[in-house]
Amino acid sequence: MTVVRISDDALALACGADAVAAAFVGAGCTVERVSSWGMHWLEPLVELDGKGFGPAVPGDVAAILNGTSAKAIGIIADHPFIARQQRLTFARAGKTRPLDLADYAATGGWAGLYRARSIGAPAIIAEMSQSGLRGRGGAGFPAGIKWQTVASAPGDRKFIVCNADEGDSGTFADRMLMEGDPFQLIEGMAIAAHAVGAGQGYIYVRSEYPHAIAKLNAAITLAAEIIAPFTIEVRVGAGAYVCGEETSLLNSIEGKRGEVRAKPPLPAHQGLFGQPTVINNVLTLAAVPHILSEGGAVLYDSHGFGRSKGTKPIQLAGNIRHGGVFETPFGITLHDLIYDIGGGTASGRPVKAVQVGGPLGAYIHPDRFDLPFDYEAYAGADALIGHGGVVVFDDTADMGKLARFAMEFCAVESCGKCTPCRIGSTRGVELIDRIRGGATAGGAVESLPQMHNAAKTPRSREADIELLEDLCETMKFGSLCALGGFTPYPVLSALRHWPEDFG
Amino acid sequence: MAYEPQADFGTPQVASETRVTLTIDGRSVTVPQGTSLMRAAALTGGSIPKLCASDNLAAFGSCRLCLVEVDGMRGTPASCTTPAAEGMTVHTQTPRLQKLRRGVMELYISDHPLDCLTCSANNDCELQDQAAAVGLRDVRFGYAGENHLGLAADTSNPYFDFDPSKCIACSRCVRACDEVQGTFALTMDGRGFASKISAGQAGDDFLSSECVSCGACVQACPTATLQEKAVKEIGKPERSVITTCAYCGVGCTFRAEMRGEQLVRMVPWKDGKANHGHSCVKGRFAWGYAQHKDRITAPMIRESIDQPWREVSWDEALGFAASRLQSIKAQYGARALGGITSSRCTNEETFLVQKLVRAGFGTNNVDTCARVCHSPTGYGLKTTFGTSAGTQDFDSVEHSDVILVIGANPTDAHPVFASRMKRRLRKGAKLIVIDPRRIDLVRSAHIAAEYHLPLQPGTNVAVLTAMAHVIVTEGLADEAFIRERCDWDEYQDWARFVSDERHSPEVLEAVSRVPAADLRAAARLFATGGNGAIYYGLGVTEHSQGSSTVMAIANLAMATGNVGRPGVGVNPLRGQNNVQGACDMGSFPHELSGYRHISDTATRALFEADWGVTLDPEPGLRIPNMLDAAVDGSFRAIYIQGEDILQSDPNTHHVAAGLKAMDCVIVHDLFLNETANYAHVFLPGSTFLEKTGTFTNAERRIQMVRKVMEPANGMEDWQVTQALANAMGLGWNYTHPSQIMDEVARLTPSFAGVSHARLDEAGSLQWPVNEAHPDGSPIMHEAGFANGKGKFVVTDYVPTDEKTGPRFPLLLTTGRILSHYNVGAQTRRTANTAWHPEDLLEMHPTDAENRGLKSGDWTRLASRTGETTLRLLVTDRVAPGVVYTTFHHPATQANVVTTEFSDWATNCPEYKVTAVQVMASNGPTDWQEDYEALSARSRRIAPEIPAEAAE
Amino acid sequence: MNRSARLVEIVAAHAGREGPLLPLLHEVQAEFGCVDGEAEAQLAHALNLSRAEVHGVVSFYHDFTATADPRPCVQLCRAEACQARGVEALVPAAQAAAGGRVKLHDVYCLGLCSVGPNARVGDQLYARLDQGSLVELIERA
Amino acid sequence: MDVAHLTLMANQIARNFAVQGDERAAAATAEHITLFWDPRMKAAIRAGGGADLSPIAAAALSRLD
Repeated sequence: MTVVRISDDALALACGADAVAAAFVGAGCTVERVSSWGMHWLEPLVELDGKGFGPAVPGDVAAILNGTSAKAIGIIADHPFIARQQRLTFARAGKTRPLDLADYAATGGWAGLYRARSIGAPAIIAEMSQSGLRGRGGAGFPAGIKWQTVASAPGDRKFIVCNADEGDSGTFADRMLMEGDPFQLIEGMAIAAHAVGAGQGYIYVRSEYPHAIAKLNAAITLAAEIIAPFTIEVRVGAGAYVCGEETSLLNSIEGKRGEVRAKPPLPAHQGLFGQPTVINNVLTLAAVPHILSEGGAVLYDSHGFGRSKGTKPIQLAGNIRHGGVFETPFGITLHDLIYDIGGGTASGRPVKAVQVGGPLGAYIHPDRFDLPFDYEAYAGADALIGHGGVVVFDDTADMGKLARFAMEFCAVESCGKCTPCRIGSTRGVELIDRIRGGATAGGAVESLPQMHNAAKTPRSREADIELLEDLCETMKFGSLCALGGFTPYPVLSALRHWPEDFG
Repeated sequence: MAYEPQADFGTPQVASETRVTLTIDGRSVTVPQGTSLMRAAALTGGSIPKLCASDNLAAFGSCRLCLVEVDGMRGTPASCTTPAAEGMTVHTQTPRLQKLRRGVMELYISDHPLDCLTCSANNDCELQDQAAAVGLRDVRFGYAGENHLGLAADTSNPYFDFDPSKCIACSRCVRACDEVQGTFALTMDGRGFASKISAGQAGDDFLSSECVSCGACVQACPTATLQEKAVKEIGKPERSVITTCAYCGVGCTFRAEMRGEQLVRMVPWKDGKANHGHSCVKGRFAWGYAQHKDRITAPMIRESIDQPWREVSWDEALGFAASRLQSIKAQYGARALGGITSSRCTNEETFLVQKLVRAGFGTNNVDTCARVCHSPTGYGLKTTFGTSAGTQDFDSVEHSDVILVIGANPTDAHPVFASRMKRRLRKGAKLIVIDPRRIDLVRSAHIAAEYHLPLQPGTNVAVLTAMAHVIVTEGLADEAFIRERCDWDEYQDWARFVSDERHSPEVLEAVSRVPAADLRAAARLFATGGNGAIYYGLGVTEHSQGSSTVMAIANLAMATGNVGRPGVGVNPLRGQNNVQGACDMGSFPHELSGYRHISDTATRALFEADWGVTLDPEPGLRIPNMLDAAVDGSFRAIYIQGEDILQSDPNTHHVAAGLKAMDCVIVHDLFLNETANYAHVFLPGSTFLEKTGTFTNAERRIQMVRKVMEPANGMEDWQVTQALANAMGLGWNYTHPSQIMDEVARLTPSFAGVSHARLDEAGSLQWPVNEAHPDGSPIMHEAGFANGKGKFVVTDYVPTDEKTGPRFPLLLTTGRILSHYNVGAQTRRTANTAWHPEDLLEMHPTDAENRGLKSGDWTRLASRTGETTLRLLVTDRVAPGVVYTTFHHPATQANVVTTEFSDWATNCPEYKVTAVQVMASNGPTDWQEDYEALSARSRRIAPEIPAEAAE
Repeated sequence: MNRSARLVEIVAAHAGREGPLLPLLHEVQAEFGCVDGEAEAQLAHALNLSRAEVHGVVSFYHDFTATADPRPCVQLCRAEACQARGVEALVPAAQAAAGGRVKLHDVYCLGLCSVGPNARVGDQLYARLDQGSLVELIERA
Repeated sequence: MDVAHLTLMANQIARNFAVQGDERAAAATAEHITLFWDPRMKAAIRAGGGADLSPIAAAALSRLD
């Protein structure tokens, strides 16, 4: 019996994997549905005896089976896109069936949890600190310190919350991990629970990820006995980007409006339901089993660049030929990512800009493609790594329009609590329109004689650009959370590098 | 006091022993740990711009005007949410901050009307102040952008308007409703730029929402978005006077904000120790009765009650009254005269009325409306604890772990205290409710009673005895406390009594209908759940066993060691603003001020020496006995200050007969009330806004009432009483109420340290105030009980004689609702009628179904005493077999059906238990029609003398 | 079974949860196509919240709607990665195809950012859309 | 004064003290009436003949002098 492996990852499904799988079944094959290797341009990717074929359509079945397919890519594991990676978090990608406990155990699953239980809470936290793992959600806060804070905070109950509200455009690593290797996340949460003394965990997943939700629910049921007495519940978001901000996420789980909370108090002291709470991103928690396996912490620490330790699953997206997830130690340059690994744009046109770090990340000009992937280096360049999404734009992109979109996105997704974000984003959209449409005079109201203090002369483009810069400063330093606070990054970077796109 | 808003420190005070010292703009300041930078800055006299912060609300951090720079910290943290830390160096005014703040303000004003000069909040607007503070000169965005300027105003609330176009989305109103009031009636609707405040759901306006119109949102609003209609009509106040509310026994203090002689608004005073800056719909808004056209401002007399009234001069009215009183006294003796003091009037006025009766009339026939509400409290607590008053201050509830509410409906009758209690409950205290009706506290947003024991009306003693049974038999009593603080022998007698199997919850379930398991669980919780506090109201006292129930409560508190420290105690929730004070002032026929029996020779001698008279050593008549004696012919004249006994006392027919039998009824009141239908002399009274004196609230807190405006009738009530006394030749010469308080202090040990001057200085004092307690006594019985040892009293459950039967199968119990007060004389003359235009009869769906009745139907409510009609509300708030109504409207005359049964010890009427039948009706009863005709007839004022100008 | 009774069942099914409002709202939205005022009030009562609070939550999240829309819904991703892959050029044709029959709903990111433009219909995802396949998708919806 | 009503009142007081035993209850009832009743009430009930008085109430009244 011929065994064919095809991913059941949402992206593979969106690209038609089910039809391909059905065709192989029709041809008498046994089809194993596995996780995705993360080479998205090849999905649906068919694996037969370690060799890959893709992107496959049902009509390719006969050729693949008889060895004549032009879509053959050779041994998948040897493909340069895979071979160049240092996969820790995504070590199982493409190789295991996501909901198969035997597959998971056979690939080192639960070793970290069992070891964690044997070494005890203080040692777990010590190893976490030693590994240098920083939060993968964007802020890059050292996970060991956070856990230590929760462990020593007084509280009747403690919680582990996994932030799986992956809303940034250009990111999908969380989704792939949840769909492809859910036990790894569950194991990471169970270790965290053991470390801080938590009894209950929540995974907050955005409602845009129905497949991840289904996989997680199934995996939690399967793993319930292994992680007991710790329990995990999936909570589904409801269409609010801002709930990726940790405090609004907590409010959302509590059944409240997803408004951002002021900090302090930190969630580590007063988090979910007012109790000490570890809140970490999917990839942070998924890195934990590896770190807690024998020698894992030292190994993890040995990877990376400066204070950015370990590996980072970078997501290559947008107008790129070879899109997908690329896990690598920190330090790689954008140039290498986009050209060597990504193969340039999908359209074949020149790269104009790259947005790193989601909708709140700066647009990076090709002049700066030498920037190494590293928290501090990006911060120094007024940019951010965020969740590691890299979205490539070709030369047809209108950077003025994208700057406007950044403000518009902020306006659509603002929780409305703080003034700079609530009003500023809407004014930002209007102002960019005004600048791009050619500066206009003050409105009818302003020209009334009663409006004595208002400017009577038409506002110049320069004045409006200055106002946009002032607005960005107000939002950046005045906003309560990163939504309003970081929206100026894409806006100002676009304005700085592509002023000609602003009319 | 000039008009200036009270200082706002931005964030609440923090109670911490640890102090930190930091530097703000070069000034060193030391504050409790956890204090916000904003508050710390305010304490140095600085002022950081702010809009969303207020010191009665938790820091929120949304407006972003209060950003500061802190050495060594990244960015510009909000000062409201950043706690002060040792050694911090903070800068609140830097060019960078100024630019940021101006940027924020520029955004605000880009979405705000520009009509400051015609705005009702002009010069009283925090947005305006902050725009000025940050130096905003131009809004560079222009005014053509998206905005909220076209949103329609919601004018549904009778007292305030909501204009969303002026809203800055600071959420202060929402937070005030949540945190301060605890109703959660408001929310932010939508999100982002579209965020807007919503009262309730999409289809709601303020009136239809869950809003209880406490006004906390209006007070919290920094703009004109939520604004009193009165401010819109009149303008900004120019001066303010701190005074005390004349509604319930909570005793809220307010700033009466005035424009000339016109009251503009009542703003709760943040320094008020009873209310801490909060209010309810009555105190805050329902003051319009003071200027109502029904106010009578000229004295009137008539020879007999079938004649129309004649307006006369004060001299003529007082002379007429005095001569009638004197001739009756001459003919029938002093004991034919009597008086009723008002629990609505000041301590000083009350003291004068009882002095007039005792020293002037020469009799102890003086009583007060406490007779019909809290007289059992006086008897019961005096017997057990030695003092006729509650043991705690309101702040005590912050320290309670288990709160037992029995026979009280605080959210309706004592709303400001209820908000405090709810806040404590939201923070984790457990609640037990013993009430026949599912009051709001049993279950309302974020509040849920651990146990609700829905007892059969009239079985309080049975339930409390069963609780005591559980506590004693399960070994949960606090023996150490009892041995140290109480009489051990009496405890053992009591413990033996309650331990008897016939007092077990299982046996008594047949009587009380309270499931035994619930009762046991509730008893265990109360005994073992930490600090246990008991709050009770008229559902305890207004029964045949009222005094027994009060003593049973006291027994329970002592048995569980819950007396003498914060968080515990026995807390009567007093109905009227000064019912505590009226009792303190010697309004009862058997005792002089300070609860000293009239038969005590030494006490009498003290008064006799001071007053220069001889006092009758025998107790006088209580109100119901006065009416009995009137029918009997031995009681013939009465002076009633500020009470409407016809409407408020039970068995209206009997009250009417008593009044009708008298030769001289003098009513001293604001309005021609129902009792005045039977009066011969009407002396116009003054409102609390028009007088100076003191009220004493339910926590024994004596607070100043200050004259806000001149009395409409030309005299404060104490002056009228003095004038009547002088018309009788008594030669009194008080020139200021403070002299009356000095006399009280001189004659009353528990008031020895009280004077107006001390009250002005201290804000308020809780009696006893004397050498042992120079600053008053927030908590009583801390070291020992007033009479040495706490006394356990065996309280047998003696069922009432009022029984249901085939003809009267239902039990009627009565109560209050939030928007009205007592007989409604005031609140019915305000827009509060928007919430409760009539009294309704509540009935369980099963009982309604059996009678074929539905909500809105006219029903006939009949008892053995009488009958009335009112409309029905079908609800499962009441248990099957129980019906409930309020008594706020004279048209309903709920007391036509109540009986003459009363508390065995004090004759406090049994309002809470009446056997009734309810059936369909098609209109008012004969009595209601006759009464309406009588009312109209008795209120005629002679045509030859012009009545007060209409409108 | 009437709506009110069904709501009671839904509430009961989530009885063990702490902070159950969002899961409840999802289920109500799925079952009735909306969370209207009546449902808000009933949930408020069941959870011991105020009506205002529940309304505040419902109105905050884009997944919940006050009225039901019986039309089929096609969610089209308009976020940056799909913009980079040309989604904006497809919008006019998509709108024309949707007309009044299909609800064309903007969504910001479906997590398929390397294979856009992407759309979602129910729980089905579609990637690598061009004008033809998007229009066909809308017409089939 | 209405003697029937006064009798009812006296009996009610007596009934509530009854739990203390006849002797103590009579004393307590007497004391209560002394402390809280107006002279004409006391006079009227004593003049009323005590037909419907409970034994404790009757014993109490006999102590009043």
